[in-house]
Amino acid sequence: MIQSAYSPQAVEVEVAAISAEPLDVAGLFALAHHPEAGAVVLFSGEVRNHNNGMAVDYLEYEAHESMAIKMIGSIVDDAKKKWPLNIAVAQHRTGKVSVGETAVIVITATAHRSEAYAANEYIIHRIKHEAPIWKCEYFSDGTKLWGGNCNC
Amino acid sequence: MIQSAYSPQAVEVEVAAISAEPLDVAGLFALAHHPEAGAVVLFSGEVRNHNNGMAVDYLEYEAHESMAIKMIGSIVDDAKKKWPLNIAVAQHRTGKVSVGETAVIVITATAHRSEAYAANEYIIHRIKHEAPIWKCEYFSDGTKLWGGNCNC
Amino acid sequence: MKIQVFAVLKDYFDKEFELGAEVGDIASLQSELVRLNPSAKGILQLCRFAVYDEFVDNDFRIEKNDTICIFPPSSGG
Amino acid sequence: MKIQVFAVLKDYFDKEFELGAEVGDIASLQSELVRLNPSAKGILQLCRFAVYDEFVDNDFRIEKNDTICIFPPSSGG
Repeated sequence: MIQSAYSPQAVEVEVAAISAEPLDVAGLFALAHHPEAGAVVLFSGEVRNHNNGMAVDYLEYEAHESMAIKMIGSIVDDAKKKWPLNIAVAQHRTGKVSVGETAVIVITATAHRSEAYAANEYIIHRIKHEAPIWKCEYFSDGTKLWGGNCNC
Repeated sequence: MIQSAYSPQAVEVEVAAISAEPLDVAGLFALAHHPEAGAVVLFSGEVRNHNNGMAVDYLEYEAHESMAIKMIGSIVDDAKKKWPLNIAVAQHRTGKVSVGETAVIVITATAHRSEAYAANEYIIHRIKHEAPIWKCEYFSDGTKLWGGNCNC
Repeated sequence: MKIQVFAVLKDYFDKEFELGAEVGDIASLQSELVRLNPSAKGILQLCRFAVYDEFVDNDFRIEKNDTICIFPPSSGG
Repeated sequence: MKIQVFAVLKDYFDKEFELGAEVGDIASLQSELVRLNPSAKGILQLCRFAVYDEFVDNDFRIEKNDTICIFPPSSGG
């Protein structure tokens, strides 16, 4: 699961960037440790029960999978060039996701916490704005809505 | 475990601010969900294997427990006043903590992720600088060192 | 050529279809799709196009056997 | 009065001890502790003092039965 990588202090944690199964947040967190990283930041983007005043039943995420995997990988690589990260992983769910479930997770680990926070926020911001992944909200009144702005 | 609190959208998650047992990161994360919170940020401060070029065997944390609990509670409350957090919890370990183990954890959940990151960083910064908790580093060469600067 | 559309575009076109008309580049493809379904004009102006997993510009030359993916603005998370 | 010291101060004093000398405020307590162990002077200048779980200033009046906690600069995490 862990291989050596281009940076002496970085490890490559092999995580599929897209998953049709529920994301294993605790399992991913367990992978994201490094003896030189004193700070681990984990972001979990979760499905809310309301959006714009409408009650949400569930979401469905659709991705262009091969491009989404490539783009998330390259966003994570860009973050590793900007900050001295020991570990950086990101995973986005596809398919039906219920209220309270995790739709996307980003974990960054590094020696100093300010860099772990900054890199984490950078990765999720770019994934949300650039990766070919779309959400469709299914509301309690039976209507649905594709896309729209980010929920968080 | 969950009680209503002063803010309509906040829930009070009852977590001991100081724990002599290993922190249950996955268990705390499982508590920190809220149907209105689309963004959950978790910070884990972990013991590194080196500090200032010295190989670290383990740390020991000592706290003035009653004051540390009061101060962490008041720091978390201050964060809830500054940001519209649905959930904010913090827990600090005491006693012997091995390399790679979590010494301190902060979880914030809110509707918008920028506020979850900012509140999380605010809470850990103040805990590290204000709470009466001290670390003693035990190095592989048999020496020890109290205090010093933050490790992350 | 084959067309694949995603997300809200599936409310306007089949998810995947063969385009019979000869279109030379992305700009002409866009015009042809608006001709097929005029109500898609607004959303099509916001879309990105990709061929072989790479984004392409409006002047990208389409080959006969290419598959063109059309992406509405994304907003994952 | 009872004194409790924390962290690195335990290298200079017992973790907990009774102070026989009469000291009226925190400033005099600090002087008395330096007199007992001159090598602690540097660290004592950086310390915070607390009574009944509240931080107190140098001019805080100490009562006979108070317990005074002495905190070196903290750096948890």
